[in-house]
Amino acid sequence: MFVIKSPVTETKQLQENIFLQKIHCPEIASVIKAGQFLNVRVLESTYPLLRRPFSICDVEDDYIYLLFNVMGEGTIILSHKPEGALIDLLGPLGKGFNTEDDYELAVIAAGGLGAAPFPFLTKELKDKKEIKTFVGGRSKSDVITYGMINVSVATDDGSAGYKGTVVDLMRENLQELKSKKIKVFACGPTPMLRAVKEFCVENDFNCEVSTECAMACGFGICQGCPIESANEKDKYLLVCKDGPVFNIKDVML
Amino acid sequence: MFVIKSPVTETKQLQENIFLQKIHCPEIASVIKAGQFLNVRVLESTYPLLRRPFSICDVEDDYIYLLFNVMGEGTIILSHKPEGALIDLLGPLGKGFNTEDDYELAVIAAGGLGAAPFPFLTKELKDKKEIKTFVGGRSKSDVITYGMINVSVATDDGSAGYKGTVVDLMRENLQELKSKKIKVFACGPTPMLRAVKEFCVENDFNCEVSTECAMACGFGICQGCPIESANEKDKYLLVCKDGPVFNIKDVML
Amino acid sequence: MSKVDLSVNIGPLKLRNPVMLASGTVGYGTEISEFTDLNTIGAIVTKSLSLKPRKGNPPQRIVETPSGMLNAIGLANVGVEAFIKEKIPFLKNYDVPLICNIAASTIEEYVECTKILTGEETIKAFEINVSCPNVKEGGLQFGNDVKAVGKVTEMVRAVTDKPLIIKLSPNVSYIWEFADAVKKEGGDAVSAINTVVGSAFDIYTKKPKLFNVNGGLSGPAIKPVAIAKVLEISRKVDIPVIGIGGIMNWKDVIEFMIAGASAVQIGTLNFIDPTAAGKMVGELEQYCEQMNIKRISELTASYDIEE
Amino acid sequence: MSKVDLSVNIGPLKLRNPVMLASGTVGYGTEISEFTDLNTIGAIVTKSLSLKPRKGNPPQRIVETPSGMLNAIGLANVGVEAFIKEKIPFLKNYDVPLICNIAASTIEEYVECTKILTGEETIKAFEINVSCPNVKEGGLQFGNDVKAVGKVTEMVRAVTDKPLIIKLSPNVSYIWEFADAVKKEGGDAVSAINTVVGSAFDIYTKKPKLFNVNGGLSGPAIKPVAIAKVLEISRKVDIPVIGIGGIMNWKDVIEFMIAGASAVQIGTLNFIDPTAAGKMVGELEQYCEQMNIKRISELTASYDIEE
Ligand SMILES: Cc1cc2nc3c(=O)[nH]c(=O)nc-3n(C[C@H](O)[C@H](O)[C@H](O)COP(=O)(O)OP(=O)(O)OC[C@H]3O[C@@H](n4cnc5c(N)ncnc54)[C@H](O)[C@@H]3O)c2cc1C
Ligand SMILES: Cc1cc2nc3c(=O)[nH]c(=O)nc-3n(C[C@H](O)[C@H](O)[C@H](O)COP(=O)(O)OP(=O)(O)OC[C@H]3O[C@@H](n4cnc5c(N)ncnc54)[C@H](O)[C@@H]3O)c2cc1C
Ligand SMILES: Cc1cc2nc3c(=O)[nH]c(=O)nc-3n(C[C@H](O)[C@H](O)[C@H](O)COP(=O)(O)O)c2cc1C
Ligand SMILES: Cc1cc2nc3c(=O)[nH]c(=O)nc-3n(C[C@H](O)[C@H](O)[C@H](O)COP(=O)(O)O)c2cc1C
Ligand code: FES
Ligand code: FES
Repeated sequence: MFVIKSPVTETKQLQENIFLQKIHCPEIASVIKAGQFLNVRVLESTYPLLRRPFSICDVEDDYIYLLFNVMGEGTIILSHKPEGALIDLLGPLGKGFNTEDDYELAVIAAGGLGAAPFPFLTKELKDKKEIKTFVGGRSKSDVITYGMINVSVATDDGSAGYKGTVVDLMRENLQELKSKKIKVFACGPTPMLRAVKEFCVENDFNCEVSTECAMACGFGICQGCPIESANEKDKYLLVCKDGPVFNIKDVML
Repeated sequence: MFVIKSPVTETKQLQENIFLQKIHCPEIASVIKAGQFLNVRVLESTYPLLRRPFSICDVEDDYIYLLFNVMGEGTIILSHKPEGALIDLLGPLGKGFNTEDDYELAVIAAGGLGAAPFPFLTKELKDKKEIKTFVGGRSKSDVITYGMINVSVATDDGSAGYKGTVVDLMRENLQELKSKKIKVFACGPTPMLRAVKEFCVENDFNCEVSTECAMACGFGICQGCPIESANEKDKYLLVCKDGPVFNIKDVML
Repeated sequence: MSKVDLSVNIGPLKLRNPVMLASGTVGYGTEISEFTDLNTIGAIVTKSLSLKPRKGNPPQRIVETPSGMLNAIGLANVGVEAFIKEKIPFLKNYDVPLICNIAASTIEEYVECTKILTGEETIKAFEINVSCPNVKEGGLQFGNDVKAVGKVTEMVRAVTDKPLIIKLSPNVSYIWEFADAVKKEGGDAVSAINTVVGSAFDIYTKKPKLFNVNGGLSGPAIKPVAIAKVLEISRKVDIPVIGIGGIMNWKDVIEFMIAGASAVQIGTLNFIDPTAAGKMVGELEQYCEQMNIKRISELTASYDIEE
Repeated sequence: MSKVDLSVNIGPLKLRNPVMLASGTVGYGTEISEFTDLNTIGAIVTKSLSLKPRKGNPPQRIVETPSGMLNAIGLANVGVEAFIKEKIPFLKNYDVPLICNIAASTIEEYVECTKILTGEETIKAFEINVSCPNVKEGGLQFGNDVKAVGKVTEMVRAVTDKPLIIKLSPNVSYIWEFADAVKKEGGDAVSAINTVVGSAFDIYTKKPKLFNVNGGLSGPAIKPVAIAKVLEISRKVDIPVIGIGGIMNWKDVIEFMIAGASAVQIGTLNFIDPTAAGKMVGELEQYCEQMNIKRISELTASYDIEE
């Protein structure tokens, strides 16, 4: 783990409200894994006080990428960082995706900003496994396909691709998914993750989800980010340390 | 009085730590007088929470100038404002210098950042009165002569001009000062203002000083900026509203 | 005409909207009237008035803190008499409910001030400041003593028929006990909260930054504390609450109302943006429309808490 | 060797420097040890331990506020037994004084925990948390009741000879009364302050942002409050004070010491910069050198206040 100030080298507006930020940070680039995250201090100030967690979106040589949408004060400030500005990174944090299991087809399911960790996962997987990606959003402008391959799109309002949720779309493709040994990797809002879990349990698919939770520290010292364990009664796991990626068998969503 | 967001058009580093900022603000430029000030919100954030008061340094057509040194969080942020950034100004505030009195020679005495209001005062006076300016600082690098005319310099360490305080230097020039009907305009740290007051009382010089005080509002509603009245016993005046410029006869320094 | 009814009742006091200007943060209305049309806001509360004029504390009176500020003004005010002569005439020009805030060192002084002021037609209600932490000889003991607060309420109640609001100190173990005492003694409402006691030192001179040593912390830093206090009163005592503390925008107003406030007061924000309070009224209306709320008063204590 | 003596005494407890890590903000030291060399800091205080493991509150447990945060963790901890078995062995690797913080729902539980732990050689002192506002069945009544705090001190004192620190709640009218009770009952020091009660609501769902409704406010927002509390105790009661609340840098440490603290604890800052506490020690030394201070302990209660 590092606490390190690294320079922003590029901030690109991918879509309305959605930014891709490139940061020169060889220390983290060389060790981080898909599904892990960074906790970012956007200003050296007492407001915003806490760091903001962001998934690692991609890694390219000595550079790392964050993909974020502008939510509030923190992400506004981040989106305005000029080239060369230093940002204070804490990471790599958490457990990433387990890509080593026994499966042929990696099925990626992303809802909205849930796309963030998948460009890097795609890169890690693409020489080893077949990949099929399902991306959903409320509307066309929420759909992020950056850095992903073999993508099918679903939108709630039908403005792009299939009309319905990303899980509806996966259901439509059930036969194809059943034809291979698959593992599902999902990230998105909690209601979506619940639907993914239900779908995977029904069909006995192995599945990992990347979860979210309000965080203070991001590395296990504040106990701020509980998620209910599915295995042990009356026990919480920590999203930041035990996750953010969990096998759906291990947590209650 | 205006509360107005205006664009920074230039931020120039005059000396180490000292910045001159040009702002396009016709509303304020057209009405503000030398010695008045603005209360500036440096960020739309809760930190820093309060506005920061700055004298009007100069006015040029639709533009106003602030001269400031980097003290803490607020001035750091201000000094980093890129061209085009909007800053939130409240003003014009307070009472400016009274230039209308009966005198031939305007004697300006500035200590350190006390130079701030004088480029504008010089501009207001130079066609009407003779001007003699005394500028002091601890050391050469603290001496600001920007926008002033007919300047004599004093430094505590003798690294530029006369070795001694600005008031010592005025004392050296006492004969010249006594030869005309003069009015002294002074701005600088409180110990300097006290020395100026003493000097002017001794010699029966008419004198106005620009004072400073921690402020919250800047326009008379918080009662945060008291200065003892010299005329009424047990009464405070407000630096922001009754000042910041006072005749030395009217306040206890 | 708007589809949303923004009016609120604070006991017998009816306001056109819930946005009031807090005591000590708008003087007597003169300066702020240049920025905010007083006719558009809910009410204005005067700087605390005492029987005689008060000079206030020597400087330094103000210290900035992270997302907050400390003040130790020392209740500088013109006194009741000058207020009537010099300040009320200006306020008569506006159609805005005027609430007189009173601070005193003894119960007798509270009563005396109220007696003098209650005859003034322009004054629509009283807010009794039992909680100013800056006056050494008075204030604090009242604010921290349930019996004294009850007593002040009772005695002032006896000399005025106008709506009577008691402004409570947050610097106590259980604020609801104070609200309860106010209710029992016939007070119409409570304001919560006044400032939180705080202090700061200069690390080079080792002197307190405020001449008075302690000051009152206000601003967004204290908002969570104020919300908790309003909620505590709202859940325990059946009395209207005016929510105060760190309001920076219309969202904060809504949050206070949800937590139990019938109306709110804007304090420190007036120093930072003297136009803000006036602008909020329209934004509150928009929120109500968006949320399909017909009367803003429905929001009061509308918290959804699982028991 | 440094020219400045950074060591401090908190009653019988001697620390190599005044910078401690606060309870609940460093777990049991494992994670923070990756960032800060524990051998360089003054002491480490464990997350509050209870007799049995505690699951803690459901999410959401954390809310950010202006220059602060609310937490309602609900004292999630591994329990005394697992602490001894699983956590102490790791801490034995370091030469850092270990202070065990204990939270309980009854006086008996406090006593029981202390009895079990006092035999552990690694534990150098106890800090009794009487003030955690998040545990509904316990905690709060102790923290707000002078007699209960006195009683807990007395009972725990009876079962341990190790230095005994009582961590006080700021949510009371007069914190010095609590410090006084601790002193009378044989406590060696007090820690001030624990978090300030606060709350926050979502304006669209009208639900409290924290599952627990109320939480504890920490971070720079509360620093002025903490300074005032430390000063209050320091001026009224002759007992060592550990200053806590909103420390963000070495300057804040000095400020707390001037206001009366013998040592300090770093809390929320550990979440933001887990390397900060370690770095401060050198900066404190520089300040002392610059100010010509031979022993940092001279700073304690060195405030220059005109009476
Ligand atoms: C492990 C993890 C990975 C993430 N990865 C990404 C990513 O790659 N791209 C992206 O755009 N966003 C991501 N997020 C969400 C991102 O952290 C928030 O959008 C961001 O904190 C918003 O900050 P803000 O100041 O702009 O918004 P504000 O709304 O002003 O502030 C956000 C506040 O809410 C809290 N908060 C943050 N997330 C949550 C939450 N899920 N539930 C409740 N409170 C929360 C924060 O602690 C903060 O105090 C991730 C979150 C987590 C936990
Ligand atoms: C009427 C007036 C005119 C001024 N004009 C100028 C000018 O033209 N150029 C310039 O460089 N500076 C000027 N100053 C001083 C300037 O306001 C401060 O330097 C500035 O506020 C520093 O802000 P900061 O955030 O950088 O520093 P910080 O030290 O981080 O913060 C300053 C804090 O101290 C308070 N403060 C500000 N001034 C004082 C004071 N005199 N005594 C005690 N506390 C104070 C502020 O309220 C603020 O909270 C003026 C001050 C006043 C009152
Ligand atoms: C500079 C200042 C002066 C104040 N003076 C008074 C006062 O005279 N009487 C009073 O009842 N409250 C006074 N207050 C308290 C405010 O009315 C309000 O209760 C408090 O500031 C919290 O609200 P805020 O955070 O919005 O400022 C004062 C507050 C400030 C900041
Ligand atoms: C997330 C969190 C958990 C805490 N848990 C405990 C605890 O278990 N026991 C305790 O005595 N104090 C606990 N505290 C209080 C801190 O030890 C400290 O008193 C408080 O946070 C103020 O200091 P700070 O502003 O530096 O954080 C906790 C604080 C936070 C922020
Ligand atoms: S965010 Fe602090 S423990 Fe997970
Ligand atoms: S700064 Fe508010 S009255 Fe002067």
